[in-house]
Amino acid sequence: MASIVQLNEAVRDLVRDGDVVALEGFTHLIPFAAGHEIIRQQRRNLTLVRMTPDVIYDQLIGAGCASRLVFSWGGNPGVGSLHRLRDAVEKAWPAPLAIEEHAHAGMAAAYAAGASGLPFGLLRGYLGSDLPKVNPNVRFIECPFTGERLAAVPAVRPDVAVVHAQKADRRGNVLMWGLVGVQKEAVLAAKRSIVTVEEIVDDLGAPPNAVVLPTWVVNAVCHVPGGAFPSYAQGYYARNNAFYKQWDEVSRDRDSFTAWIDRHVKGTSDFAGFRRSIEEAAGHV
Amino acid sequence: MASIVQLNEAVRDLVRDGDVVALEGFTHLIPFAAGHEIIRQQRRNLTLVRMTPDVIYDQLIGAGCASRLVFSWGGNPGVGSLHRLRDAVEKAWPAPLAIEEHAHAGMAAAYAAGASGLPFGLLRGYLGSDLPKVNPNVRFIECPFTGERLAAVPAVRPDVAVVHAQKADRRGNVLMWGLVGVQKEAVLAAKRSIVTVEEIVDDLGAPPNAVVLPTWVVNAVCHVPGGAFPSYAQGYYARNNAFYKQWDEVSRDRDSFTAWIDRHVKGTSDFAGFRRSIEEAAGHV
Amino acid sequence: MSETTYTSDEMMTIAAARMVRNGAALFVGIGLPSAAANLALRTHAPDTILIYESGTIGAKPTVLPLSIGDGELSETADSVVSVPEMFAYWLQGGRIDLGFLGAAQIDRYANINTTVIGDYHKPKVRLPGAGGAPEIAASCKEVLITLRQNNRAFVDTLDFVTSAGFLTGGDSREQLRFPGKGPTAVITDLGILTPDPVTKELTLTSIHPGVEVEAVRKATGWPLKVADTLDVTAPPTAHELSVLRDLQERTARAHAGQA
Amino acid sequence: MSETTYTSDEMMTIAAARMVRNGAALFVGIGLPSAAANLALRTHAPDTILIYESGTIGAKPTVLPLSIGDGELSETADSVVSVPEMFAYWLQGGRIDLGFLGAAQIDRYANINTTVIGDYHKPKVRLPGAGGAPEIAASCKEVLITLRQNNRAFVDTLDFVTSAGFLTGGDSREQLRFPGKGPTAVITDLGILTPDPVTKELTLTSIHPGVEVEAVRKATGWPLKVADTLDVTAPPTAHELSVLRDLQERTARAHAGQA
Repeated sequence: MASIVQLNEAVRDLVRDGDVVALEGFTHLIPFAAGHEIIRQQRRNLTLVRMTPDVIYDQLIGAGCASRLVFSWGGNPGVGSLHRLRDAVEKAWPAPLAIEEHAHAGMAAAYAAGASGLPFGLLRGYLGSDLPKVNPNVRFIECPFTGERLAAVPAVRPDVAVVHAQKADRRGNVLMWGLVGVQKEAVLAAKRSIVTVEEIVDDLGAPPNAVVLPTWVVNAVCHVPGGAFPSYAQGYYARNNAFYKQWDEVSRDRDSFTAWIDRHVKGTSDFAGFRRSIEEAAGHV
Repeated sequence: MASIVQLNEAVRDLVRDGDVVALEGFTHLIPFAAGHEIIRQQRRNLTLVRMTPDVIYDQLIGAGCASRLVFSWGGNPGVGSLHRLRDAVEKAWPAPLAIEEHAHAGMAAAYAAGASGLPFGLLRGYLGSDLPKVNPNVRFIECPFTGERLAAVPAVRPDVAVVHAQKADRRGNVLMWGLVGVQKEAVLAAKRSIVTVEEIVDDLGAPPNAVVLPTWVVNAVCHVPGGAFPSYAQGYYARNNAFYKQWDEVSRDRDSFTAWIDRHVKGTSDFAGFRRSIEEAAGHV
Repeated sequence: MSETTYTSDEMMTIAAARMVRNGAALFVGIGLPSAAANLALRTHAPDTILIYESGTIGAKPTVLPLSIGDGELSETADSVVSVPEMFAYWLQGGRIDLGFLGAAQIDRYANINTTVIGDYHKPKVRLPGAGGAPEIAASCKEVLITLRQNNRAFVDTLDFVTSAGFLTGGDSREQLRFPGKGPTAVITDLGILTPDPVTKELTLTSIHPGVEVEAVRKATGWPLKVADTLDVTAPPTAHELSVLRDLQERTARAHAGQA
Repeated sequence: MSETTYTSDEMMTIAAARMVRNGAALFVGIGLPSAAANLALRTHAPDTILIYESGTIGAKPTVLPLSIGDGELSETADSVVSVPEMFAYWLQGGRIDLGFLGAAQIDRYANINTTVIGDYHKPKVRLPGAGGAPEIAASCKEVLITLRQNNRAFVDTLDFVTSAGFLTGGDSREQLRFPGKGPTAVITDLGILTPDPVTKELTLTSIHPGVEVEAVRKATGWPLKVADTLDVTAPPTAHELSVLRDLQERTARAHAGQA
């Protein structure tokens, strides 16, 4: 059974230095609030897993939380590079960042394998790509029936999965809809899980065959309205494309990045405080 | 793009003697009408694939359509044995029936592999079971990362998949809900597919993340209201448990089975005729 | 408490229901296991999560389902998933606390047969087959088995091992690295058998009220081990019986109503 | 028809859009491919099925998405599936007719690099990486690639092969038993290159109006093969241009509106 707790308590109790942590959400429902709380609590040496490390991982990496990244596409969607990710990979700032790089198909298979209790994910993948040359975790096996050569990747098995969803009920059952990415797989593959939600309601009102995480596979449910900002929560608010574009400026330079994190994330006590701080700053421009 | 056609045309055009055919539906949405049409058109030497061969496969087997059965549980759910299946396996009546027998987990993995374009399905399965001793299509492979021993089963790749769903729209997009079994996998694994539906509507009105088969993965959509009888279609009609119980009597004996099939299936021209024939018979008892 | 009469089947179902820990995620086979699981849900274990292989998670049926996929299961479930997801993410994923199985035959190491009586290729009786049982038996953290005890069912040697219990006993299950620890009890209409901690041989550890040990031995196709201190199963309480009978009456009415 | 002015980027997008067969199931990368695909949908190919790796099948966006998972994609889709399902059942399952990719670097055999400029372990420029591209390139029945042509992008030797085209040319792709037949055209701001039927080397087969062959050679980091009979790409029609510009204006307005 999930506990319904404050986000700072959930991160304090469930995310530990050195953990393998997957914050998932494919463009939609990205758990920004939870990522910020990990920065505030200054977790270190995390292995960050995510198919599409975008702005939230840029922030975690720039803030020095990570020592390793497992991923398949790292960019600011529709904008360009992630400058903090590049600075860590290219110049080891603020700390060296080891990378394990996949293709999306491999990461998706690895999450599904993790959720399925299998040691590896199987795919027709990486054919002709140089990725297996730089990633020893891409291997090849033979089909025992046809002799075909297929790719294998180790299952993703995070210590903690963190996702954002639209709704939970008071028992901690979680409902999400729209683009659901690999969120269900991440939670089911992980040892522990945190779900932030837009709303806590009496009755989920889930349509048939909806994507539901039953309360007994979740550790903590945290009520954080707007917690996916600047990404979006379908049915609640749209993607803040302007934020993503502005991030390109903020993150380009180490000093402006650090000032931003210090002021808006470390200088606030929770996500509501972060949102007020961002709005104030915008008002003064 | 799916064609919206009569069921007898769909079976005529898409189901051929000697085909591998999967009629799926896990208790719910079992495509009885389509099964009857295959009997009426006297298809022969079919390899029938289905996780849970129940009354519809008992009818197809008893009517002499099948020479091989791939399955994981063959019974009349909640009632007992399938007498026609047993007679075929035990006494080769009306024809010998070769069987390839799996566990549900293996069949589910085999369908998913078929839908995924993989030559085999991977699972932690068949551990300690005698099934691999009698089924050479259960093999074992080693994990290239951990050395663990895992089971492998060949992908299911039917020539034709046949399923029943609640709704299609006029373009042939299909919506189903409730217990959806392996229907989506069966259709995506198959070379050709037939979907019978309760209703054809202007707008599917599908909720987010619903189970939808887009028109371009379906060959034929056929409007057959009640086409899952005596199984059920959630939102339309309940399971006719009495029919399943009566089937035990009808099917116990070769002659009573043959008389029933001749009168109600071969003696009628379509599923509506079958339903009237059954009701008349009930009225005279 | 007043004297209550009850059948041996009622005793079996009630004894099996009592083994369900409240709050457990329970993978339920149809028939006797389903009756016991639904009784548990209505008595001491209201937070039990009933999971049927048809895809329903957290089903709350008001009557006993006739099939593993009755409409009421999916209409009352917290979540309904596809069958491949059920087997991959939920069962194989290690999410299930307790598997609840029936059987046609069982041996002293709680291996079970639901496939065939006689030779596989020349069967005397062709049974329905494996269904979900081999992986339920392998992957659930713990397994309960319930069936009626007689020497056609409790046999010295299985005609076919469909689903593994403790294989040949001792550490033979551990050596094959099964994810789950295997059967912890077999509940019959005569008593309760549990595996010996070392040899894993099923041992009669509780006998239902009014049953003689000799009768249990006669109903067992191997020389049955009996615990030194044999418990007597507590008889059904009036509450247990009334809940079970009420459930069965409602079930009979509901299933008769469709024709 | 009156003379119309247009940019080389517009010519590229329009030429790429024209390659889309109406009714095709099209797996779309973000950026140039997405613009071309959406243009096709609004001109000659209204029944094209747009598929984005975020999970949307049959998306019908009214503006160009900024990200691969904009809300409008899922709100307008015929079906929204999980990312593992998208890659397993739809892409790997062989359901996609046409993959539409961009690239940072391309070589003469249409292999592409979206991973790194310079050495992988000491990168000069770290690019976003593979995303869905290696399996889009491998599994779609056919692949189109669109990018601007210059000799930093069109290189003799890739720094990294992210996604395979024709590998080392000839039958080297067939020997690895790729499910799909590979790139059928590379559409740039200067012209259209297609693989030689035998050697698979990219050959300039169409040149956009007003572009000199010599300029295309200079923009290519290898000795470019030019077809004996070189087509001139039909210039954008007024209709194509107006639909494209309208789409881009609406897109700019929609994306500026959120702050």
